[in-house]
Amino acid sequence: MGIASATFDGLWNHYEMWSAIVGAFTFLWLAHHSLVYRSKDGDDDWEDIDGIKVGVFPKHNDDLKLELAWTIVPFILIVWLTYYSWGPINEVWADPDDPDSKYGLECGTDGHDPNKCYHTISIIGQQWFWIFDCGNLDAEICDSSEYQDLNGTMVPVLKLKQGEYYLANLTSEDVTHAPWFVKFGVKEDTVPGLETAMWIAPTCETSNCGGDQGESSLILCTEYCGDNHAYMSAIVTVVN
Amino acid sequence: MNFYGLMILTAIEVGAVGVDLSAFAESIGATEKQLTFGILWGIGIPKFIMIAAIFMHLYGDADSKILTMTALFPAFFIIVMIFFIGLTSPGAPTDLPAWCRPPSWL
Amino acid sequence: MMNKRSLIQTFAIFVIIGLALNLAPEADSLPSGIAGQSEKGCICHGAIPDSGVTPSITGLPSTFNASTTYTLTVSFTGGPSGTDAAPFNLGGFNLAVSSGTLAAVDERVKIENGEAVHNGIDDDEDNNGIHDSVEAGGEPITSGNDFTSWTVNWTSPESGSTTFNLAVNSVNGDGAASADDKWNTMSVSVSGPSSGIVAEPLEPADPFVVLATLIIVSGVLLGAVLLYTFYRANPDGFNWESFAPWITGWLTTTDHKKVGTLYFLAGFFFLGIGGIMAMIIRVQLAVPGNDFLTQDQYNQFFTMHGTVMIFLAAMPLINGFANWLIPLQIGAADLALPRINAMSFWLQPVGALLIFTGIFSGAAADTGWTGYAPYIVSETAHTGTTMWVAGQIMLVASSTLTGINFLTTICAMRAPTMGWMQMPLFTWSIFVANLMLFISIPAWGVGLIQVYLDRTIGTAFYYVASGGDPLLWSHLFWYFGHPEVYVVIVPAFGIISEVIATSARRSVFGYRSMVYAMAGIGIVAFIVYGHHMFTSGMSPTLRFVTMLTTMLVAVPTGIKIFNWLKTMHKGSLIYRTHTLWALGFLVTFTLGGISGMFFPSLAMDTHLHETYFVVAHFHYVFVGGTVFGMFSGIYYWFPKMSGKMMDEKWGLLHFLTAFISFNGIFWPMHKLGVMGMARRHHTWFVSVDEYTNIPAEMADWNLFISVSAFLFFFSNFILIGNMIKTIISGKKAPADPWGGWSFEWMCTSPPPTPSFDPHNLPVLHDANEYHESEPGGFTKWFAGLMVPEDDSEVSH
Amino acid sequence: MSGDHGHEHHIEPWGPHDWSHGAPHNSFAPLVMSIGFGVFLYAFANIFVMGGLENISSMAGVMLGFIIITIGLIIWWRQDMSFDGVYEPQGVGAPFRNIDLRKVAMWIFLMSEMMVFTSLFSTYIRYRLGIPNCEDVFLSGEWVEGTTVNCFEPAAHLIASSWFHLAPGAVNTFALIVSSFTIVLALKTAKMSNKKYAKKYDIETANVDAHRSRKVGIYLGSTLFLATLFLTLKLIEWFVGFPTPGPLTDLNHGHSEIKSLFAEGYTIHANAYTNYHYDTSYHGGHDIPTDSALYAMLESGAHPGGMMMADIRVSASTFYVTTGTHGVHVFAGMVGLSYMTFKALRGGYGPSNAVSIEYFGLYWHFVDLVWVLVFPFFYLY
Repeated sequence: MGIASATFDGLWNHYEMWSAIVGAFTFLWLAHHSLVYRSKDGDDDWEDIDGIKVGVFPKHNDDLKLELAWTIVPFILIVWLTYYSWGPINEVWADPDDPDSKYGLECGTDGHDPNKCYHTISIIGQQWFWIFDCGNLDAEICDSSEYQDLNGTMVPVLKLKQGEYYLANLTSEDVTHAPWFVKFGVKEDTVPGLETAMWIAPTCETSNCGGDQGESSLILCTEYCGDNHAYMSAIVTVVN
Repeated sequence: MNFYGLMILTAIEVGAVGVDLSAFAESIGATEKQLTFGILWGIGIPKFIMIAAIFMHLYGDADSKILTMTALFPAFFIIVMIFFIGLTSPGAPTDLPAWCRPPSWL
Repeated sequence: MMNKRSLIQTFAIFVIIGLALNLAPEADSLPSGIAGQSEKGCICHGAIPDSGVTPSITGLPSTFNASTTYTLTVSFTGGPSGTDAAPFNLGGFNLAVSSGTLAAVDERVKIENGEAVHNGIDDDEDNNGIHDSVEAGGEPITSGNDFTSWTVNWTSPESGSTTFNLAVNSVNGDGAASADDKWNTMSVSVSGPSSGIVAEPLEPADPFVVLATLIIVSGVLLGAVLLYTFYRANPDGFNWESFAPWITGWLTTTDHKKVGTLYFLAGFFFLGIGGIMAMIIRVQLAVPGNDFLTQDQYNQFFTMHGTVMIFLAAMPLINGFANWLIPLQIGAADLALPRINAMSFWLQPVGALLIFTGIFSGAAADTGWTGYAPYIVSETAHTGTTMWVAGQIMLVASSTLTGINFLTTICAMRAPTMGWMQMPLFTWSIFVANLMLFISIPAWGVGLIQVYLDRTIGTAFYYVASGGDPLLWSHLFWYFGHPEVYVVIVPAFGIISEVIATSARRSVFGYRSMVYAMAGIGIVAFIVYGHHMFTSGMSPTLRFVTMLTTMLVAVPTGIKIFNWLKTMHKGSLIYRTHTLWALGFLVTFTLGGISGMFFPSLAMDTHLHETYFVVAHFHYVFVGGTVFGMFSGIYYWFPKMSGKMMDEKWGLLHFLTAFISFNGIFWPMHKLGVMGMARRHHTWFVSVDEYTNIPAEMADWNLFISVSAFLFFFSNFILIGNMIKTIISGKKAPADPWGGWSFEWMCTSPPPTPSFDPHNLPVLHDANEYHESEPGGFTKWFAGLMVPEDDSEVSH
Repeated sequence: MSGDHGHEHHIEPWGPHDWSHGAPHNSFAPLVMSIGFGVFLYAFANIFVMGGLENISSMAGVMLGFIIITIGLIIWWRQDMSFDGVYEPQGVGAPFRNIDLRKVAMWIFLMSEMMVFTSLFSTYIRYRLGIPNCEDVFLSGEWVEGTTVNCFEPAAHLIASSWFHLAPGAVNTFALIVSSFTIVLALKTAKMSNKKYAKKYDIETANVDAHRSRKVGIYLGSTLFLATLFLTLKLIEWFVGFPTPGPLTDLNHGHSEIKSLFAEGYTIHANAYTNYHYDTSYHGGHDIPTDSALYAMLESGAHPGGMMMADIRVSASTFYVTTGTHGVHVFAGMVGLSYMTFKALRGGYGPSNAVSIEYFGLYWHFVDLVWVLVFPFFYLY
């Protein structure tokens, strides 16, 4: 089962592969040098290459070709990684009124493509609880009326539909908060006095999202907001 | 000499704001605000240079050149701060401009 | 040998110390600060409990006897209850008992899953302020929430003690939940007959009392160690008369070596305090749903842990190394401005006192070390935050003065024969670090002053209602914040370059590319700070630009790591403790650098931001990088500073325990972060059947982390013990124990005062023969800039 | 020159130093001044809390803080008083070869000061571009009498509205320029060789020193006076206001005095700021430009007119804190000037020891340089 959304898993595996390669290369080199180049017995007969003496700036020990190599090769890797992670930006921050983005146009606006459109909901953060507002979407698409007990506090439950796309407009009443949909791997700050936005593409592990009661996962607050920052969580349930 | 120059420039500056320039502004097709803005910059920069160069010995002494380099060293960091903090305003990530977005085939 | 008068005085000191030691546990802070009220009262009416409402329970015996029924009256006064004329909707209550059973006496109260609640429904559906029953023409039916006091029966259990948790609401009666409805909670516990050997339930140790006790104990220990070293310095001088001049000598010193030692003392003391806070945080996070710390206390602990570790432990330690070594390495008598050097030291402990004032009142800063607006200026932030901000303003002043001092010294006071490209790499690292610090810290200073004025005279920089922009603080803070984290790591680079080169007995590989790499880091540090704000509502263009620039940061750091590795090529490595720590640094810092590369890619950062993955990354780089670099530097230069060799066996023990327990703490945090453990949460929950949070097996990872955290904490006392043992009875150290080449190894250890006689400064020879080639265009241009070689200073 | 390598010199943490040898000197000044800053910051935070006056009694703490800082300064100066310019180390090697260390240190300090004022200017630019301008909001008509509007009201809108309002600011600018000039004169007089000095003022070379000390003292004293004038005029402009009696009254179109910014209501707490500029009925409304939307709405009756209430706390905060920080730097300069004037009158500055006037001059010209940028940005535009 993936960590978060498919995009995240793809990026994560790719970065993990490269980290393994770079890590192995560096640690093998380190291990080799620190074992092979040990001073053998005591330290009197070592072959003093650079002749280091007190008060004398030591002989330069550089090799331009090598240094250029390990400047350019990491740079190329970095350029490749930037290029590789440039693509998903269009998914995480798609443009709401660009018809051929992943999420298309808003469902119901003229000219929207029916099987590629998104619904707009709004999420308001307040000092220490979330308010989900489905607007006039019908309950089957988005419903935020239920509450459920979560470790001692009553928290709202946001019911979304698998396969639908949602654009959440975020704002806050008092201080900064940030809804983090742990399973979908997205978060964005709710800043008071500013309207930010976040794309949510709910998915389930099992194809029918665990029967009718749906698969639930957590929404945590990930921008420090004071006393009950840890209790300011909510539940998102994805139904089929 | 430098002193009198500064006094005159300041007098012009204050005068430019005090006097009602709207008529003159219309004639060159700008609002009075833009005209005052232009005048203030036009006078502010020479005053800045006169004080720095003459009063602060950044011109004409043996150590002037190297000290001018020291004075100008933070220029890069000032520009970075003015652009990053001064001239940006908060916004939602969805209105990322087109030139930042990846090409469609990616 | 001690005359009678000083005998009495010494005896008096020991009495005071004894008193302090056993007074410590009672070092209570103001009761108001750590109110016992449970913070999970009903949060439907307004956000915070309001002290205007005073709930009360009467009818409780002092000690109840087994299973008897008591009639309690639950009531409250105050709050807006019933300001409207119509006598209905005054308020409600919720009473929960930890043992025994509740029963309703009249229809005003009902029992819901064991808790007594007012039996009242909203009687005003169209909330026009008139009772529905009256509207329907009938008599107004009074219901549970039309009163401010209720009666309940409680039958007591056989034994043990019972806690009564009462939450009351006082509403203004308009029938709608509005912000001016107030609520408050209280809890009282009554003990019954003790049944046999019922263990009196341990009052949970109050974390602030634990912290205050440990601070006082470590303060007393530090004092005792200082007194003992003063005694060992010259045993027969150990009397009151010679103590005064000795302490004045330290309080008024401007000698860079003594100020350096003061910095080390302050740095290690606060490293200990920060460590204690970390341990308390780990106790809280060891098991899911723990309540050793309430969220409010947890917020204060992680804020103070961050502030203390970065500004009061890491920076002073770096300044300690810099103060000790820069004049010695460039061959100068002292720093350029000695008195300002002393001033920049003394600003730090006084600033620390200000930062800690919040702790003693129990309302310390709870804003995170980043202190984001608008929380930092909101009412809900603690009163201690203003003092925390004031203390940090003093740290800004101290860092600016340090910056002036070191930049002037390195630029203008090098020994005549030492050019820029002959300076040891540690001096280069301090130069680059101070340049970055010096250019970036005013931005933070201005931000802090804005917050200080917002919280005192009420300017509106971050007051959202008047158009204040919370992101301005994030910008100003991180414009300083990111160069600050490089300021903390670059000196460690310098130390590692010196230690690895000398241990491998080779000159460092690619000296010039090392210098350009550090300069590169210095420049790039200023254009990447946006990656801290990828999800913060910053302008999206800037987020994209800083994504690109942040990718660049890996290149110079990569160059340096490869240069260190190449330095060891064909060397002949002597394994001393400082070598072990340098190799340890290479391992942990590389891991930290690699885990850091996951953040610039935006799609991943939206998942990883503010999770334990970030915590793991920056601890790998802060502790694995800076602190391990410092340890390596201490073992390397301690003989030079104290004149005595450290014990290698203790050093090896310290390395093995600390290195292994360090990885035990922070490696699992990567997994925890990715799986869903958020940062700055005072507790976490394992997944239950209806919803998935952190998988169950994560629970024991957290416990594993907490255990290795305690191992790491105590392993560092081996170093402290080693240092004290060395000062007292270490073997005499030669001038150049490890075969280093730079100037500090030329003078005796410990070095004389002033370090070099300004008349005959050391002369640096250069092993590289320079063929006197025609100076290039740049050198000619630059020579033209400078004051000509021969004539005396012109401005006389 | 100096350097007493080896022999144990006396530690004099209080008294004047024997500057003939180099470091280290001991001094109580750093410790005392740090405690002073700590007490000051602690006490100031207790007077006002969250905008309200909490307890005035802790003003005593602020005074105590100042006293401790002054004691620290006095110790610092007592040790500096005996300095006769013998021990003036110079830079070695690139880049600051043969330049006095204290001059290099002053320039590096000014680099940091530049960053302080850049941060303040960035805040100002961000808010001025981020929040809509009050006048534009007023002329756009999108406001209703009675509700407050969030907008940015530059102080210049009030200050540059009439010559009299502008007078304190303008006189301040002239005062700063003159004070820069007097510092240059003080330096020139101090550096002039005895021979030239005697010839210039045709007095015997014997009493040149006394005459020079008095003249340098006068120049430094006048700079101190001008700095005090600057701060007093600023406080008048902020809090006091000034009368325009007699013939000036009609010049001031009938008002007998110019109200201070505080009296005009332009304060950091002004969340309901009203001003005659934003009153549609002022002057029968013919001040409103005819091409503005508001004029059209008033004509067509779509807008009831009346007085616009504005929440200008952010713009007031940026104005007061930026000009206030500049004021604090002028005050710091005054503290330095008072010491230098005292030392000058006691004959401390002669051709061999004139450089400290030059280094203070660098700081003072920098403060004037900042005012060259602050004045147009905050007062005129």
